[in-house]
Amino acid sequence: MIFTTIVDIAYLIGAILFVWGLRLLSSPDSARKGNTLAAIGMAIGIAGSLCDNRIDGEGNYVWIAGGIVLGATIGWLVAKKIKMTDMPQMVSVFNGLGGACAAILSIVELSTVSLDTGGKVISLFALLIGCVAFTGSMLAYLKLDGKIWDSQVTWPKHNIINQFLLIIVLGMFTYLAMTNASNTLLIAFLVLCLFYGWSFVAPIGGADMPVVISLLNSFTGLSAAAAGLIYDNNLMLVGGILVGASGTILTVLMCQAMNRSLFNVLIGGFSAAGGAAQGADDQVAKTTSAVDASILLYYSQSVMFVPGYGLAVAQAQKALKELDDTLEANGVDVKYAIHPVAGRMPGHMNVLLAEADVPYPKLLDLDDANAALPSTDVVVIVGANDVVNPAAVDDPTSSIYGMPVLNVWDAKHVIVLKRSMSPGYAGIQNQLFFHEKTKMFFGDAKDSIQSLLSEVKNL
Amino acid sequence: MIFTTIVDIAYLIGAILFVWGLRLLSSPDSARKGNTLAAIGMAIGIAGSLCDNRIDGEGNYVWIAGGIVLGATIGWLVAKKIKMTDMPQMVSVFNGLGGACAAILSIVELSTVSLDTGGKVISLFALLIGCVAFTGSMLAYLKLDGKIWDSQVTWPKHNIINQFLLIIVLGMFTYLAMTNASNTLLIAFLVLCLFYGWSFVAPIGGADMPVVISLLNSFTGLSAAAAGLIYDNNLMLVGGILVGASGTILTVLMCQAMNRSLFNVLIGGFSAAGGAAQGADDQVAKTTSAVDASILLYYSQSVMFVPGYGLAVAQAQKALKELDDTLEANGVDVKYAIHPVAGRMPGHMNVLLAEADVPYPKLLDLDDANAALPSTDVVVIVGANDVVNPAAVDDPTSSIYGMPVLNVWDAKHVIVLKRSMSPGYAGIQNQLFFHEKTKMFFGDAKDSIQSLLSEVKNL
Amino acid sequence: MIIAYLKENNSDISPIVPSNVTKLLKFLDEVWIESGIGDGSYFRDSDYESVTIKSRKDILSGADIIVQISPDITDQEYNSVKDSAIIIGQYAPFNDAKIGEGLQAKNLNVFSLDMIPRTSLAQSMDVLSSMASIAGYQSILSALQYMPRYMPMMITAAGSIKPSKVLVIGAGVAGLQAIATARRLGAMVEAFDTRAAVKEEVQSLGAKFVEVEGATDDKDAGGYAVEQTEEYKMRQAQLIQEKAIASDIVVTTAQLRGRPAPKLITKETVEAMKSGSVIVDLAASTGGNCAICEDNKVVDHNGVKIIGDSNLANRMPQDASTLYGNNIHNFLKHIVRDGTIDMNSEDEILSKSIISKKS
Amino acid sequence: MIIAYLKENNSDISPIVPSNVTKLLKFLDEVWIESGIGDGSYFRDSDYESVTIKSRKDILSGADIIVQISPDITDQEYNSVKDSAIIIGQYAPFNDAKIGEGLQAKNLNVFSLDMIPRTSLAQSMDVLSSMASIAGYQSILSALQYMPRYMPMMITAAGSIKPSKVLVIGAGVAGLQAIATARRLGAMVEAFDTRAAVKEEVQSLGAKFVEVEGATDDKDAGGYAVEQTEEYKMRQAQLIQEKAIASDIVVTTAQLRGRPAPKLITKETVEAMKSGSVIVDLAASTGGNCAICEDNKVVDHNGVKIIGDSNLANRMPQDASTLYGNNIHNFLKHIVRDGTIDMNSEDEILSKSIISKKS
Amino acid sequence: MTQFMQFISDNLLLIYLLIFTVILGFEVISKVPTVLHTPLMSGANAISGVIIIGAIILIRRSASDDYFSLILGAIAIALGMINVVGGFAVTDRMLEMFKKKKK
Amino acid sequence: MTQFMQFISDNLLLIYLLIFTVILGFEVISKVPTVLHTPLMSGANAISGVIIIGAIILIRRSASDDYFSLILGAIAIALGMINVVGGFAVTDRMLEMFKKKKK
Ligand SMILES: NC(=O)c1ccc[n+]([C@@H]2O[C@H](COP(=O)([O-])OP(=O)(O)OC[C@H]3O[C@@H](n4cnc5c(N)ncnc54)[C@H](OP(=O)(O)O)[C@@H]3O)[C@@H](O)[C@H]2O)c1
Ligand SMILES: NC(=O)c1ccc[n+]([C@@H]2O[C@H](COP(=O)([O-])OP(=O)(O)OC[C@H]3O[C@@H](n4cnc5c(N)ncnc54)[C@H](OP(=O)(O)O)[C@@H]3O)[C@@H](O)[C@H]2O)c1
Ligand SMILES: NC(=O)c1ccc[n+]([C@@H]2O[C@H](COP(=O)([O-])OP(=O)(O)OC[C@H]3O[C@@H](n4cnc5c(N)ncnc54)[C@H](O)[C@@H]3O)[C@@H](O)[C@H]2O)c1
Ligand SMILES: NC(=O)c1ccc[n+]([C@@H]2O[C@H](COP(=O)([O-])OP(=O)(O)OC[C@H]3O[C@@H](n4cnc5c(N)ncnc54)[C@H](O)[C@@H]3O)[C@@H](O)[C@H]2O)c1
Repeated sequence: MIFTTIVDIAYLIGAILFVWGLRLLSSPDSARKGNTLAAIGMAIGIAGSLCDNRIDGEGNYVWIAGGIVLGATIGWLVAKKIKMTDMPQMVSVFNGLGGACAAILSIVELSTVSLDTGGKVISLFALLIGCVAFTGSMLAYLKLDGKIWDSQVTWPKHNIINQFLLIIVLGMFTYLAMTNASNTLLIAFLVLCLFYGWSFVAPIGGADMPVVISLLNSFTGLSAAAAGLIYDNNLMLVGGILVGASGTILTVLMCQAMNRSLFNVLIGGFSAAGGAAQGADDQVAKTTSAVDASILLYYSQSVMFVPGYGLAVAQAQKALKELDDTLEANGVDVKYAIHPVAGRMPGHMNVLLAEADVPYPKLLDLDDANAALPSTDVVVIVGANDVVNPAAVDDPTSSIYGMPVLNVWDAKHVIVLKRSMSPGYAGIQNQLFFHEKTKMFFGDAKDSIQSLLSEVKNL
Repeated sequence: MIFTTIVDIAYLIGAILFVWGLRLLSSPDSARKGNTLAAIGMAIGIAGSLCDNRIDGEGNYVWIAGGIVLGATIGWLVAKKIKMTDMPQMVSVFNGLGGACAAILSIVELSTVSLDTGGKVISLFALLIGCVAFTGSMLAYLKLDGKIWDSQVTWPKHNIINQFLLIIVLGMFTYLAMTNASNTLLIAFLVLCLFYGWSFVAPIGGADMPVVISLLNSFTGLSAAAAGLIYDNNLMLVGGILVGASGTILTVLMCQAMNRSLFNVLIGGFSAAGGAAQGADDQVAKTTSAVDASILLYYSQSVMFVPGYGLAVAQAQKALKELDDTLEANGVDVKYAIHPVAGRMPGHMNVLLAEADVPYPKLLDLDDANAALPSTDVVVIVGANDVVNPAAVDDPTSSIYGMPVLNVWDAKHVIVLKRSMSPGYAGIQNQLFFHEKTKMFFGDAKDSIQSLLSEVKNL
Repeated sequence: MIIAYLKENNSDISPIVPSNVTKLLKFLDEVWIESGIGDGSYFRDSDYESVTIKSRKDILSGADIIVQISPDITDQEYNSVKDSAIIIGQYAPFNDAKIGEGLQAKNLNVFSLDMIPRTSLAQSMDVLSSMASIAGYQSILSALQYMPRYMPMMITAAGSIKPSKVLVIGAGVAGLQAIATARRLGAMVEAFDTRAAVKEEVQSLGAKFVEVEGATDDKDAGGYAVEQTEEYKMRQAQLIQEKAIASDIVVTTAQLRGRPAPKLITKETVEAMKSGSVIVDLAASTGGNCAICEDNKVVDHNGVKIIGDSNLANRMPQDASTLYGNNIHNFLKHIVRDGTIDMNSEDEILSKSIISKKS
Repeated sequence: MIIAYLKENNSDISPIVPSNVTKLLKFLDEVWIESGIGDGSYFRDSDYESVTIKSRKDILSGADIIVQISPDITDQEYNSVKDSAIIIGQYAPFNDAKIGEGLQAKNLNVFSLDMIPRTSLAQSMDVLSSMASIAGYQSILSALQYMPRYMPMMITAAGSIKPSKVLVIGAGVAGLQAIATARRLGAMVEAFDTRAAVKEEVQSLGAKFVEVEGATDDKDAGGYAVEQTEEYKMRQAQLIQEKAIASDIVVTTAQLRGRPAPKLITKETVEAMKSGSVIVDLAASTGGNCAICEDNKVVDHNGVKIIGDSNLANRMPQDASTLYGNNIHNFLKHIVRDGTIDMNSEDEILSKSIISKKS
Repeated sequence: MTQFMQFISDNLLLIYLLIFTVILGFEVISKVPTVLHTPLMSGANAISGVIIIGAIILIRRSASDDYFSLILGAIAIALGMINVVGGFAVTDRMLEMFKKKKK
Repeated sequence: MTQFMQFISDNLLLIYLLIFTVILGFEVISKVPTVLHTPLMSGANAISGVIIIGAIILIRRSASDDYFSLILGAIAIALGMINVVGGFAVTDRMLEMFKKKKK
């Protein structure tokens, strides 16, 4: 009895650690600790399940150990070897495997145990979403990894086919739940579900994959919860529900961050260019949010502000100085790159920055700035345009070709604060805005800086 | 059966509304809606309890109706009639009544039903904390309302007495829980608990009362939860626990906002001048917090800043301008009163404020400022001292007697930002700091203004 | 190629400063200067390393590129100039169309720096901008030399001093710099211009823009102002009258290329102004924006001082020389390709600044 | 009582401005002025309403209170002064102890405004402060009149100009104002003073305080500086030498009451400074802080200009007159009680500023 | 001990619920701005008036001649009701000031 | 219907727990900054690997000759373990960049 209770308490602690871990995971400072807590929770849970004396059976610990060692080794090696940039794909694969695990459990359950209707519903549910999570995640992985292109897996009227498939899936689900169906039918259902998962993800645009992965992740969570009901295990139940709920919210948040609705992502599909501004030649400029930009700034070593005429128009010099102060207080090295013709009169930027009391040694002129840029983490362009136009360097047809400009693209990241895509004084389009390192942050420079400031202060 | 389930669902909805209401209550935008949601939850819960068909008995609806009508009427009238400034006291009273209610229920339960040990423990717990919440809250009310002074209710070595009392209380608790004790003993316990509640609050400083009320409030929550266990009612249980938990966190947050620990508040107690600074002749200067000061500023019509040398030392001019801007954006009329000798050189304040781009028409000289002060809501003195010293007007022995000063005491409220009680250039004490209209806000002027600023922005 | 710099006789500004030399030698063979070229701008001959000191005569006859500020080469001297030589200076052909013809007649290669187009690319060679910028800064400082009052507001124990009011008419390069300088010193600044785009620029410096409705805009005039309608001029003159009367300092910079400067401050306006006020007229050389202005003089009209000075940069010769020298270096770097100058190049800067080409 | 103001002969500043008159008439019976008293400060006689214009002779013989700025009443004129008359001026008795005795010998009632104690209460009458404040402001402006470089930093297409460096020695009233003005114009400012308390004040204006360890403090000297030890002076002189050499403008304001000004800038220092730099010496009248300084002259020493001017307030006569006039009004309002002046009052301000009392 | 363990195992879901409710209570409040402290305290206080349900149950299941329970119960109801109604009403009044201005 | 109602009343605490867990899941995530989206997703994914407990239970209660269950179970364990171990490890690597600073 006492031992059982201890196992129960272990599960309880595991559940609390899950909650706590997730909570810590949602703030940059504590995220790593949160992950560790959740992992400890998982370890406790697994330990609990290994010695739970309510499970009567023959142990078969060898099988268990084999599975655990094999899985842990593979998981560990893959996680350590994978490149930083490939991580999102990997998460998708992991998630798919989790789904597969759920599907296997439900298949075994459905085919070996005789269940009441409730049990069948739950098991079928776990089977369905486990399968969808599995094949869906795998396709998401292939897409993200660039192994498969959208066009290779979509058919005409794909969305209608998907709706049709869904109806069949739900019909079989109901039938199987009501009757004691044969294993053959079960296998058919399994295959159908696997296929549906694939087809479900197929039409969704490559850029939207993270959203889909998050959604499939919350599916896996729900299947785990369902399995928790089947095996009467509170930890699985709570953990699964938690992941289901937070995964759903996370999916919604991710859509919001891209300025789209979930519906839009799933059905509207097909847009390879989520949340971007369209350039002249159908080029796409990426945008960023105050939060992302502020984190980038906060966790960087060196930041270079590039003020331009927009700084003067917005009268944002004092706000900029405050952002500077705040970043410096957090150990970021902040400099200002002053282009000789920035603004509308000689020394325009000097006047403004002196007014804001920016110490002179922080102001770099063109040559010093260009020397410093390659080792700069983040460049923030505050209402400048012509003075950071790469056309001056690489487009001999441009009217400013030959003018020395700030080579901001040498830095690791470029954030551009301006109100729109409209050109500067010289009236020419700026390719910098479409550069792979560049993120646009639209809005009046003063407002933008102030929102960056409050985000940085929140960190 | 169905009806019972409906009642259960009603309770469930009530519980969800409580959670949701509390959640909304914690953001200014939605707080009012949150309160309404919680109230709806309560109404649903009460309705549920009125028709819950699991309760068998004789109804006695007349008694119920009587109590409800009486209580609702009184509660409503009091809430509507009370002055804005008396609300914290009222919350304390309400809380006390809730505690009393819990105490009554447990007394009835303990004296009429025969309970097992578990039931007894729970009932005694509800009785204990209900009583403590009742008398404690009442004393808190009397203190806050200025009806009782700390010195009237404290004895020498009060904290030791309290610890002694606590031991007796716990001892009796254990005894009563173990045995089937007589009603007399029960009454003795009741009286003891009531007394302990009073004695518990007695030594705690007047300024700390809000913290204590919050703590007692979480006690009431716990007693409601205990009652929920007794009556096997999930809504009471969940609602009570919720209040218990959030009340505790709130208490901790309130302490943090005052820069003190809960332990310090409860045990360190005894500071008759909670958060106040001692003047030369045992005079007491009142202090204020960033929140209170910011609310005062935000909801006023007209604010006058009085800058002095401290503004220059703190280099707070830009922060001050930002506070000005933020207040103006919220419809507050902001002016600056510039005393001719403020600072350390002629025109010192002008130099600073020009640097911060304060428009000239906002600067009032001595005569204009003194004319405007009587119709000013709040004066914020930023590191000035000699130039606002009433001794120049009313103390013929003072070395500055006869010097024209800013008559800031003509305004409705005065907030003084400085680092300590130390005097200014002339080296003389300033009676303004002990003026009834004056609140001190200690700290470096720049830091203080920045905290005011962020609070105002939060509003 | 040999580049040679002539000493200015009417100005303290030098067309070359010591730091230019090494940079010039990167693409030119020799640098010659006239002795004492930097005297006015606090540079001694010895500060110029790696140059050859030559007489004016030698320079004229021996150099491939001859640089001067204002064109003071006499007709006789022109005859001694090398055949292929290129002369660089500020000829202001817009003021006198015959200048180009005269030079052409002498069959010379001449660049006029004041013809460099005002594009972003050419800004580093734009001497008009550099000098105008200094003039704007100095306009306020020279006004302060005469003003008997404080510029900033001062609330002191001995009384409160109101901040001075400064009115800037014409917010081009010089005007903007004047605005910035006056604002720095704590004045209340208002500014006028006929070009609508300037409004935002004026405000970006924290000054107030005084608007007269109905200005003819000029987007296509390449940055130079165009003449306005009569009715507009009248209403503007009225408003300026009012604003000027209320001002302690008035700075006027309104110029029209190749035309006399518009008269924007009348005699009556000056007479209605507070005694002790100062007007700085930067358009003095083309007749002045103020009716009573005299070029290169400080006129005292009933206690109001009118400073007529079109060459305020001369008040700050060292930095003026530095900027001027850099401008010329940048110009040369742009036009000299592989050691020669292609007079037939289609480059906008080069072709626009040529006012006479050897045939 | 009749108050009368004498016209200054050596200065443009007037001891009375038009706005003083009505305020004076509130507690005095008549206000007399000498004709042309406001000429230098841009006030005409007609601007002074409700005054009586009198000749100097009439004033001396008829007024109860005679106000002047610098004491230029001759011994002969003293004889014509009314018996009970009170004379107000700046006698600087700390520079010449015999002055008081002389006046006493003539049995006159004399207030010297420069003896008013420097307390918070007396600040509104403190002419030394008002004039020093103007001098500080003007010290930078007059330096700029000669400096051939930009004050603020300018990163322009024609090159980057570094901000000027300004060194202020002696951060009293004038020094602080000089700091503020230089900072406004965008200079990098450093300041020196022997009094420790000044450090915070200097920093409160955004300038850097250059510390020489070991200054003798002076808390009890009533705001005036005390003489420092030899060793300290040496180390200070060294540091100043270094800082001054790096500076474009040096402003010195260090004065010791009743003693010659300390020599803080040596000849060698001046010679090591950049050509074109400017030194403004406000202590010129007591010998100057700079070795080469001459009072009321601008000396050019190898391209470095040394402006010796102890009366820079005169460069801004109108506001100087306004402040001076207000100071005197405040002083009178303080000492005149019920229409008379009690020469035996124990009031600190009154008793300290009396330098001669009728026996 | 065994008894206690037994109790835990018997009421496992209840304990989960309690703990999760506590966490939820913490979580929901943890980021409240200081100005809302008082209204939040007041609102929480009104919710703690849920104890009134206990009083209703008490009276409903009392015998109609058990005046001890009935009277005390009615008093308890009245007190609880003051807490509930007064609490929510006062909170609402406090929160009125937040609607005055819009940013 | 009755059956369903019955189910609700029988599993009331479970339903409370589920709903509160869902609310908690929402609440805990609701204010996460965008940069943490991916690590959070990854962390949540690792937690969803809790399904492995099901696989363990499955094997433990299978007969030792029920190779169908055993083999599938072992595969399920392996897959789940990859999810768990890989998930937490990858998340940890992603989060490395955030540990740099302390306020
Ligand atoms: N320095 C001089 O002496 C001088 C004199 C005359 C001309 N110029 C010319 O001016 C140009 C200067 O280059 P620059 O990079 O400083 O400026 P720019 O190329 O004119 O670009 C300024 C940018 O600021 C943005 N902006 C304007 N108001 C803003 C606001 N309130 N908030 C945020 N962004 C705002 C505008 O984009 P949105 O509208 O999309 O916001 C615009 O693209 C050069 O071409 C130069 O040749 C210089
Ligand atoms: N204007 C002039 O020309 C001139 C010249 C010389 C002397 N004075 C004299 O200076 C005085 C000026 O009066 P005042 O009211 O401006 O100044 P004050 O009387 O000297 O008082 C300044 C106050 O600011 C506080 N303070 C200093 N640093 C601070 C910081 N970082 N943050 C917040 N508070 C700070 C100090 O209190 P804590 O230390 O407690 O913070 C001090 O009480 C007059 O007595 C005047 O006569 C004026
Ligand atoms: N592309 C570049 O980088 C660059 C370089 C230098 C100048 N510019 C542009 O060229 C413009 C002209 O420069 P500038 O300073 O040599 O101009 P300018 O000296 O020719 O004229 C000065 C100013 O006076 C104004 N003005 C003319 N008549 C007026 C009147 N009647 N009333 C009021 N104002 C009047 C003009 O609009 C102009 O702004 C500048 O504003 C600048 O934007 C551009
Ligand atoms: N109470 C008041 O309201 C009031 C009014 C006016 C002045 N004051 C005080 O009186 C002080 C003196 O004012 P002042 O401007 O007339 O002083 P000052 O003209 O006598 O001297 C100017 C400054 O030079 C400094 N100095 C002297 N010898 C020096 C040396 N060897 N090296 C460097 N610095 C040296 C002095 O310390 C002083 O700060 C002021 O700082 C002020 O605080 C107070």
